Formats: sequence, C-alpha cells, structure tokens
Amino acid sequence: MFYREAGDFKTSYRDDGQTFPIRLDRWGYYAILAVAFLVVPFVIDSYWANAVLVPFLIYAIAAIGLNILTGYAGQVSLGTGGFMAVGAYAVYKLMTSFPGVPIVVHIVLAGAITAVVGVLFGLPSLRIKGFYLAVATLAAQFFLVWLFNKVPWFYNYSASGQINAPERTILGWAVTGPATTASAKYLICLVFAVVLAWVARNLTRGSVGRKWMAIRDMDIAAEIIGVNPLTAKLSAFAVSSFFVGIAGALLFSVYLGAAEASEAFGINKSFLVLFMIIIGGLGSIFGSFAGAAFLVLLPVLLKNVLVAQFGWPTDLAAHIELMIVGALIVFFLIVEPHGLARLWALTKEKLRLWPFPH
Amino acid sequence: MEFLYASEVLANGLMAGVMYSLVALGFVLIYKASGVFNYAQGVMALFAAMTLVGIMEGRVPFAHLINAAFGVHVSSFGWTVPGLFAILLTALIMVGLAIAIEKLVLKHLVGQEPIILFMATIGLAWFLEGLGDVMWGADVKVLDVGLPQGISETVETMTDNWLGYGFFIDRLDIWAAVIAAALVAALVGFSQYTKQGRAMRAVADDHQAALSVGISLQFIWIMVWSIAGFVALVAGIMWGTKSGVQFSLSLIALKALPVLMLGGFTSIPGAIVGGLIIGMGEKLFEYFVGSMVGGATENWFAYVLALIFLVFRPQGLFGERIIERV
Amino acid sequence: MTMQEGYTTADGRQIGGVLMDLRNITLRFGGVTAIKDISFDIREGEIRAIIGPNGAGKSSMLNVISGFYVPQEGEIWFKGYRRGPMKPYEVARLGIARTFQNIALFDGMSVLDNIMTGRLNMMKAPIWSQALWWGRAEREEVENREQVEKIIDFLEIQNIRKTPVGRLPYGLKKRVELARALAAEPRILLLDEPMAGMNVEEKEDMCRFILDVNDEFGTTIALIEHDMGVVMDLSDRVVVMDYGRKIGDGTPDEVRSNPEVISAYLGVAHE
Amino acid sequence: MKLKLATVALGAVMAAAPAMADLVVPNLSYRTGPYGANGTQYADGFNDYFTLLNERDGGIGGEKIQTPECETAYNTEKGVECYEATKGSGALVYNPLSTGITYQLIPKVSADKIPLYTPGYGRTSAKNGKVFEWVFNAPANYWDGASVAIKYLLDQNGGDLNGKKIALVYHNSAYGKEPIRTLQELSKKHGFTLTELPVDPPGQEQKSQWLQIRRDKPDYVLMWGWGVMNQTAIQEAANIRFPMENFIGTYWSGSEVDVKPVGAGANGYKALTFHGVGMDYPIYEDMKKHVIDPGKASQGGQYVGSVLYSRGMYAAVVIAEAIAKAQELAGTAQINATQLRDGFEALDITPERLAELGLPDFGPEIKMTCDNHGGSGMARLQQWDASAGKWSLITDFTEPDQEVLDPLILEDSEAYAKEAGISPRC
Repeated sequence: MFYREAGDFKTSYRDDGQTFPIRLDRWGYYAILAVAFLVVPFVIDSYWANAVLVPFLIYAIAAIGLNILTGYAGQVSLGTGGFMAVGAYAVYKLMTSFPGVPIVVHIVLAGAITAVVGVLFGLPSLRIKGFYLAVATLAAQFFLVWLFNKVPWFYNYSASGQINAPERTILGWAVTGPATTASAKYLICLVFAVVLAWVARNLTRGSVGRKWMAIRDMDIAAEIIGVNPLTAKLSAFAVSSFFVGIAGALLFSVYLGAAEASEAFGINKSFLVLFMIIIGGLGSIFGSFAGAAFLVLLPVLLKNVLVAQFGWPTDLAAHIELMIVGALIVFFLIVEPHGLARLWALTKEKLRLWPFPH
Repeated sequence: MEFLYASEVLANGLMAGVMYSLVALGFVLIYKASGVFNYAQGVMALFAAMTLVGIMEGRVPFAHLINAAFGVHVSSFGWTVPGLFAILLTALIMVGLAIAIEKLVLKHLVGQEPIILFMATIGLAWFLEGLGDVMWGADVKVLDVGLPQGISETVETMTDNWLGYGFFIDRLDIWAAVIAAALVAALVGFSQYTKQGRAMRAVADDHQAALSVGISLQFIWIMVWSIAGFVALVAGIMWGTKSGVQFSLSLIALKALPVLMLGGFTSIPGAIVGGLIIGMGEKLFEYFVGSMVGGATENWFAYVLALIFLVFRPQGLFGERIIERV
Repeated sequence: MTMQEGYTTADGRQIGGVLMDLRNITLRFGGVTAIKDISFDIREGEIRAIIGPNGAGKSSMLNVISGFYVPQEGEIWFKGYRRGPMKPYEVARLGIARTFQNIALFDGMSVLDNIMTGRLNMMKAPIWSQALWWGRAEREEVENREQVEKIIDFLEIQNIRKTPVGRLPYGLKKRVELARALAAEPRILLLDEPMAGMNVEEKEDMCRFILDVNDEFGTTIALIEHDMGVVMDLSDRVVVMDYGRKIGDGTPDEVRSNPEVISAYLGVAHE
Repeated sequence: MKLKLATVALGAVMAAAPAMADLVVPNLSYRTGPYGANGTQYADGFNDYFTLLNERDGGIGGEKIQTPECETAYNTEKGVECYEATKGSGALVYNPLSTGITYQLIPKVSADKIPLYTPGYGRTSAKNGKVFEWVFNAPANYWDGASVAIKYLLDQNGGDLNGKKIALVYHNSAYGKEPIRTLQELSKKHGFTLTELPVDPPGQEQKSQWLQIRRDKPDYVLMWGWGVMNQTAIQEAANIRFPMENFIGTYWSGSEVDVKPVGAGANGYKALTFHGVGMDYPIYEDMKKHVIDPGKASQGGQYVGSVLYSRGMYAAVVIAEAIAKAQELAGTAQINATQLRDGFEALDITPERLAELGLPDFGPEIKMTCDNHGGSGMARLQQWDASAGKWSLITDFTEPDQEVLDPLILEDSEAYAKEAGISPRC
C-alpha cells in the first residue's frame, strides 16, 4: 500500500533520473548497504567469507562487466575467463614489481590493463556479429590462457608456473596473503563491488549507456542516428574488460591467493559468468548480483543438502547437483527468459498496484 | 625430406579434420532446422558413447543410485550385447532423448531469442552430463565395437615404396573418414529423396512458409535432434574408441566450434571443408611454428585462424555476401 | 527551377537557397543499377518529396543521402561543400536525421531514452564524468532532457514517456521515431514513408506534425511517400523516380501535368 | 512458510559439522569432472584404510577417525570451499590430490596451522620444512620422480646417456611443467638431449606431438600426463609402434585407467610409483574381513588393489602413522593439528613397521624431520602386463640424485620465503 510512486512527486529532471525513483526502494537499498558494511563484517566467519560472500561479490563484479558488454551493448562474449586471467596476472606482476604501491591502485591498474587487452580482442566485433562473435571471443579465452602458461615472465619464472599473492595491507590490515581475516577479505570485495556497481549504473543511464543499448537493439539504425559503432563497441569492450579484470585481480589476490591460468581461468569461468547474467537478467545491474548469488549459492546449497542432510555419497550428489542446476537453468529460461531481474520487476509492479490491481 | 614430413602432418591433419567435421555436422543439422546453437552436442556424443558401452557390457543403469538408495549392490545384468545391436539400441535411446528434449524444452522456448536457446542447451548439457554419470558411472570406459586402430601398414609400405618414406596414417582415422563420408552421403540422400528430408529442408529455408504448407514443426525438430543424436553417437564411437569413454569426450564440442565459424553454422559442406582446413591448419602450425613458441598451440590456433578468416570474410566459407538494409 | 536565391511558396513561405545538391548520382548493387544519374537539390526550409512506384529507387536515394549507401558515381554537396565519402554516423553529425520505413526504434529502451539517443551527438561529457555522474555529465543530462521534453510536448506523447517502445502501437512508434529524429535538431529531416500503414486519422496527425515541424523549427524536410494525395498537399517540390531514373521534378502542379510522369506513374496508379 | 524455508536454506549453506570428539581427516576428493575416474579410486583407498582402522582397531589410540568427504571436482574454488567447510570441524590434515588446490591451500594452512600432506604431487619445494612448516610431501615428489626415471635409464644404458635423445610429453599446466627444470639439469649432467612436447589439456589430440616423436625417434619418452591425456598418449605411442618399454610415465600416468583402454598395445609400458600395487599384501585379508565383506567399503570396493586405490590407501597409512606418532608425543589421543605436525616431523615408518601393518615392502622408509618434509624421495618403476591385466614392480626403491635436486629445492623454496616473507625455522 505504501510502495508506490503516487505522492512521491519529482520536481526536477535530476530527481527523475535517479536510480531508485521510489522512496521505499531507496530506503531498502540504504538498509542493505548499512547491513553489508556495518553488521556483516562483525559476524562473518571464514566459511561464509570464502565459500559464499567473497566469491559472490567477485562474481557479481565480473557479471556486471559481462552484462555491460552482452546485456547493454549486445556483444556476446565467451572470453570472460581469459580477461579475468589478464587482471589476475596484471595484478600479480604489479604487486611483485612495485611492492610499495597500495594494493588498491594495483587492482585498478590491473583493470585498466585488462581494458586495453579487451579493446584489442574487441576489434573483430566490428566485422563479426552474433554467435560468430561469441565463438570468436573464445580465441581470446584460449590464447590468453596459453600465453600466461607459456611465457615465464608472467609468472616470474617460478618452477611450476603458479602465481602466489604476497601479503599486502590497507591501513595496516592485511587484505591479501594468508594472514587476511575473513572480514578484511569481505570488506575489500564489498567496497569494489559497491563502487563498481554504482559506476556501472551511472554509465548505463547516461549517454554512453544509450549508445551501447542503441547498438544492441539495432546497430544499423544506431549508426544512422549518429552513433559511431567503433567507439561504442570498443568502449563497451573496454569498460566491460575493466570490470572483469578487477574481478580477476580480486579473485586471484584476495580470494584464491594462488592461481594457475589454465585451471583458475578456464573456459568454465566464461560460461559460468555468462550463465549468471542470463539467469540474473541481461541489461540489469541488479540481475548481475542476483545471478551471481544464484550460481554461487545454489551448488553450495545443493551439496550441503544432498551430502550433509541426506547423507548421499559425494559423487552421486555431485552428479545429481549437475542435473539439478542444468534442469533449473532450462526451467528458468522457460519460465522467465529475462531472468531474475524481470521476475523482481514484475513483483514490484504488482506491489505498486496492490491492493487495487485494476 | 622436410616436404615429406610436412605432407605426413598434412595428411594426418586432414584425418583429424574429418573427426572435427563429424562433431560439427551435428551442430549444423540442428542449427539449420531449428535455429538452435546446440552446445550440448558434445555431451550428447559422450552420453551416446556411455550408453553404448553400458548396453554392450550389460551394466545396470542407475546402479549407483539404486545402491545408494536401497543399500543393495547391483552393477551388472551379467550379459553382454553384440556391438551392432547395441548401436541400434543406443540410436533408439537417442531418438527417445530427442523426443524428450522437444517435449520438455524446445516446445516451451519457441520464438525465444537465439541466445536464450543457446543457454538452454548449455543447461541441457549440464543435465545430460550429470544424467550420464548417474546412469552409467564416471569411470573411464573401454569402447570396442571392432574398429581397427594403429598404423595402417598398407599406407606405410605403399608410401615407402613410392617416396622412400613410410607415411603414418591411423587405421581408425581412415575408418572415420569412410564412415563420415557414408554418413554425409546418407544425409544428403535423405534430405534430397525422401519426403521427410524435403520437409526438413523446407523448414530450414523458411519456418513460416513450411508451417503454412502443413509441415509439423514438432516432428521436424524431433527428427533433426534424432539425427543429430545419431551423428553424436557416431562421433562418440570414434572418439571413444580412440581414448576411452570419459568426461573429456564432451569437450570435443570445443574443437567443432572453430569449424562452425569457418564453415558457417548452416552449411553442411562448410562443416566438412571447415573441419579439414582447421585440422590441417592446426597440425601444420603446431609442427612448424609450435616448437618455436613453446608448443601446445592447437587449442587456440583453430580459433585464431577462424577469427582472422572471418574478419576478412564475415559471411564464412560458403555464406552469401550480406547486403545490409534498413 | 531557375531561381538561385530561393522562392516563395503558394502559401507564402519564403524558401532559402540550396542546402543540399545531388549531382549525377549513380548507385549499383553488383550488376543491378538502383539509381541512374540522378540530380536534384533540396532548398533551405522546403518540404521536398521523392515519389515513384515500387522499386523506383526512392529508398536507395534516401539511403544515399543519409550516407548508408555510398554511390559509385556522382557528387553530394551540402551547405556549399562537397561531401566526401562518409560513414553514416558522420553524416548524422552534419545535421541529417531520418526516420525509417520499417520503424527502427530501440525496442529495449523506453520512449524517453529512445528520444534521448537523438541528442547523443550533443552530449560530449568524458567517460569518467559519466562514470561518476558528476560535473559535465549530469549537467548535460538535465539540459538535454529539457530539450527532449519540449519535443515530447510538441508531439503530444507525454503520457508514454517511460513506456518501453516495444509495447507501443504502430502509429505511436512512428511518432516516437519522428521525435528521435527531431531531437537531433537536424538541418535536413529525412522521412521514409512516414505515413505507411497508418489509418486516416493517424495520417492526418502525422501531416500536421510534419507541417508544424517545418513551420515552427524551420526544418528542411525530404520525404518519400506512396500516398499521392498526401504528397501533393504537403510538399513544395516533388522529384519523381522510375526504374532508378528521374522522370520529373517541380512543384506538385508541374509534376501532375508532366506527361512522362502521368504515363509512368500516375497512369498506373489510377488504373 | 517463506521464513521457514529460508531458515532451512540458511542452515543448509552451513555444512553440518561432525561430532567434535573424533579425529577428523577430511577427504577432499573428486569423483566428477575430467579427472573423476582417477580421483574416485584414490578416494576409495583413502576412505577404506581409515574404515579398516575404525572397524578393526577402534580407530587410532582409541579415537575413531572420521573422513568427511567433500567433492572438489579438481576445481580450485570448490577446493577452497571444501577446505573452509571442513576446517571448522577440527580437521587435522588435508590431502586434496590436486596440485592446483595444494598451491591454493599452502598459504591457508600456514595461517590456520593445519598440516597438508601431498604425497607425489603439490609443490615440490615444500620438501624444505624450514620454509614450508605445514606441508609434507614424503615419500617422493615430482623432481624425485624425474630423477629416478633418469637413473633407471642410466642403469639400462650402463651408466651412460651421452648422446641419447629423451622426449618429455607433458600436460601443459603447472603440474606438467614441474619436471622440466630437473630434467634440464640432468641433461646437462648426463649429456642427453631433452625435447619438450607440451600437450594442451584435456589432451585428446596429440597427433602432431607423436608424429614428431615418430620422426625424431627419441630413445626414450617420458610423460607427465593426467586424465584422458594418458590414454591418448599411450594409444598414439602404440599407433606409431614406439617401443613401449622405452616409454615411462610419471606416478600419475601409471594406473589401470590409463592403459586399459589401449588394450594389448599398452603392453610393456612403464611408470613411476612410490608404493606397491596389487592384492598380494597381508593387509587385504583384514580389509576383506573388516571392510569389504561387511559392505563397508567405499563404493563397494570395486577398485581394491588398483594403483590409485593403493596410493590413496598409502596416503592414509602415512597420515595414520603420523597421528599415532603425534598421540605418542603429546601423551593424549585427542591431538590437535599442531600436534599432528610434530607427529609428521618425528615420523619414521621403517620397513619393519610397514610389515607390521601388513604392507611389507609396500613403500620406502619414510623419515621426516623439521627441515626435511619430503623423506628420502625414493621411487620405483612398474610395468604393465596387458595380457595379465596388471602392473608389476620391476625395480627396487631407488634414491634420486639429491646432488642435483637439493639446490633446486633450496632455490625455489627460498624464492617463496622471500615472496611470502617467511623466515626459515629449524
């Protein structure tokens, strides 16, 4: 009854363009932020951090990145894993070459380096479209992983080719390396996720976002009304890769602590992140979070239910888990091809009209 | 001598290309008739091969699940089934699978965007992968339907006599080439000379028009998915014979993707020629350039080759030039 | 037409000098010649129509003007300068906006956002400013929104502002497309069959909008249309095409009395 | 109703913790994914040995052992999740059977002070206990294996490999690259030429590599493979009629799974191992009586006696002995992870002790100290007999060339110490 626009008048175009036009939404958003920043860090333990929240936040960043490219600019990419690897190896090289520089700077720089690589692999998108482009981005995936595996400079000539994150601190708190506490890991990822989500929201509601969506919806018409497809597509690749690179840098330095290109950044990563945005909702920042939450939580949930509650053998549980996740994906696509974000929007729309639906 | 080595690599590349084409063929069939980019094709090959081994060895399906649920120890019926008959049974199961996919998945996704359909097939791939493991177990299975393996001595002696250097060609590869050729011939014959085949082509050309002349789309879809299932079975037999039936078999789908890019998603000749080019190209590259850059280039080279090709010819090998309109 | 410095129309409007001059345009697709050696001009402030039977090459002509097709031969002069080979988006930035025969709106976006895309070329805030939604980006957004709201008011589509365009009926979509083109504040507005597929009432509305646009903003308009009656009422001068050739050019009255036009087009149309 | 569901869901996210009273040895196994076939057998052996101890002896020192299993699918992130899910339950030691997960866990176990036992895999330089306080990799590591293989070849050639050509076919990953440095050093020392042939995982396509081998005709081929790569390589070797007795795989390229699909062509193929194989050990009588026949075997005991089963069991044996040692040192049966580290560092599994356990001559003597976490590094070779369908041991335990390996281990571990800011102990 209170969830509506009526009585919530906008007096300027500035107000009208804001992210949460409905007051209740705004409050809900602030409440979630408050809990995330002020409550969770004090109650989080290392299981919740490492198994659930940290991967959720990192994948949410990657999903936002891919969503910018695929959901907003309409360019399907299967190279996410490769771009995450660029972020990871970039941050590793920066961390070990310039130990004095704050880690946050390294992570942002890693994102920037990934953006450059992303633009490079985005060039073919000017000629290649649709599935052909999707398959073409696999070239980036395989080539980048091969490169990081083959060129010893990238892994500082270590015997096995593994990279390890040394300890780095922010204001005296370790955020990478073994001594990092659960809440420090969580907080750094949270800060990045919140800031980047806000940036993504700003970009997508402004003129760059409109250019991307114009290219997505009808590229020829977009070009005729004055959108330069070159800059529009490449800026989408750059921004998307920036996000994905930061996700990769965090995944390696904060979450895993050690990584190897072919294992940690294989093609499965690319598919996983793509799934997140499809299930969450293409062209939706909220959907990126929802999809990441769904695909990070669901397997953990299923595993614990099947193994811990039902006491099934782990292999059987793992196989059935695959079947359930697969079936759920198909089910979701049938029920709501536009993802969790659309389901959420529909619920809100109903709520807005309640209790007088007509 | 260097030339002879190169020709040998080339010949083997062509043979490998045939194996890639075999997988790509399944993709093309489904894409042509239903516009679905079926990522599950690789898992279908794995599933088919697992089922074939399971039937041949008389394994009890879902043995592991039954054992876990009822605390019994079943594993085998204690009989074995001859290869040809088992292949027939497996083909029937693949038809059943096609019907199930149509009824449970495709029917509900009519008219969705291609990307949604594509994602659905990835979901399907996961499901099938889990199902295959639950049904038949995750162990490495030995598949022997009587296909010969190893160096073909005929080729070796022949080339040795002519050129002074015995070429290596795998007999399995030769068989694969023969079977692939037969399969393609059968497919062409089917689509040209049977009523169902013509209906299939009509659907591929124009869904609406085909519907309006009374062709049942559902039937066509079940049919192409069955045929793709059969192609997957053949591919599964070839790859399974080579290195055992196991999870990695499903990854051959990744080998077929660059073939599709090169040859086009809708062209059967494209799949074949594309496969040959990719097979040849990656082997030659690994042979000549690979050793200079540290090797193991095959995974990405195929993609980069296809990518470069597409940048210069976006319509693919056999596609028509695209004229854009507004 | 012999006047160099404009003319006065029947209803008393003053038309300016040549804004765009097309000289000896020839366009071929492979072996097919879509446009054969056509020349005509468009003057400042006038409503110029291109008519002709199906397949006459009208749409190709419009695509040449908007830079989507590059003609093999001929010259395009705009604002007194010869236009070199250009990408469509560069042409748009010169001040040429258009609508499309088969509606080319961005279906995934709201009406407001669609119209805002018309102003993309006026929004030049750097990407970091947009990312932080601070400074120039925010200012530009509000300023351009004000302009867009004027157009929304002008075309009377206030109540569908936030609706996704995919849900709109055909007639409204056409109007939104016009709004998007107008938002670009073009020197020349190209309309590709603006009234195709509309009922009488919608056609009347559209006619009124076209005339109002020309009148209030002084926008030069070039349009393609099938509906002969509408064209003759609306336009100041008409080019008639047939099989890629120009067979007539002049005021509606002149064209109506041109024997070649009558035999090639009107005769057929009135059978 | 919704709230109730949410609570159930929330509860399900938290793994159920086993009763705290027992000794907890988590089994981070993988029975799915590309290497599931290999992981299954290893996990079975690991589980069964502890089941045997529980059933026959009532556990270790009167304390029952729990082996909560967690599926990693050979995936590092799932491995981390499994580690976090199980470590709260008082986990004593981890054995993830994955080099990738091991690298992941090394910093974590160091912070959490839980031993990590990685026999025959993981980070080789962890042998240096001064740097890697919590990691143990006895009896043998990758570099030991490479050296033992070369020693065997020296032995075959009367001590001289000068001018011989050796090719290394390896899994193009951190794991596969492990032996390269060692082999390069050894090639300098012994004068053989080394050709490196990487195979991209999964490794079903190896035509170009094997055509090159056919052309170059190396005298020996060594392989560092895993999963489908093994079967394919052995098949291709058979195809080009490479003499199988000159083809030697590492520990992880020498199980039944790898050779069986190739059939008769695989006959004579050799592989490294660091333990015995087959059913001819007294322990299997107990195993049959207490575990298999009562139906308590993991997966019904279908892989008992296989190479990977034996390896899993062997890992369990070493862990169990370390636990016993730790109990002895701590004077309590209820040991914690730190006490188990002391147990590992004082571990001495003599041949007599092995015989007592019902595994005479099954493994080399394992003696670990504060600075040596890798034991003697001894390994041996086994050969596949295709017609009998079994592996047989063809050499005794051989010591690797420590002269070459020690400096390499020192170099790598010191680099890590520097990177991670560890000051050496002991």
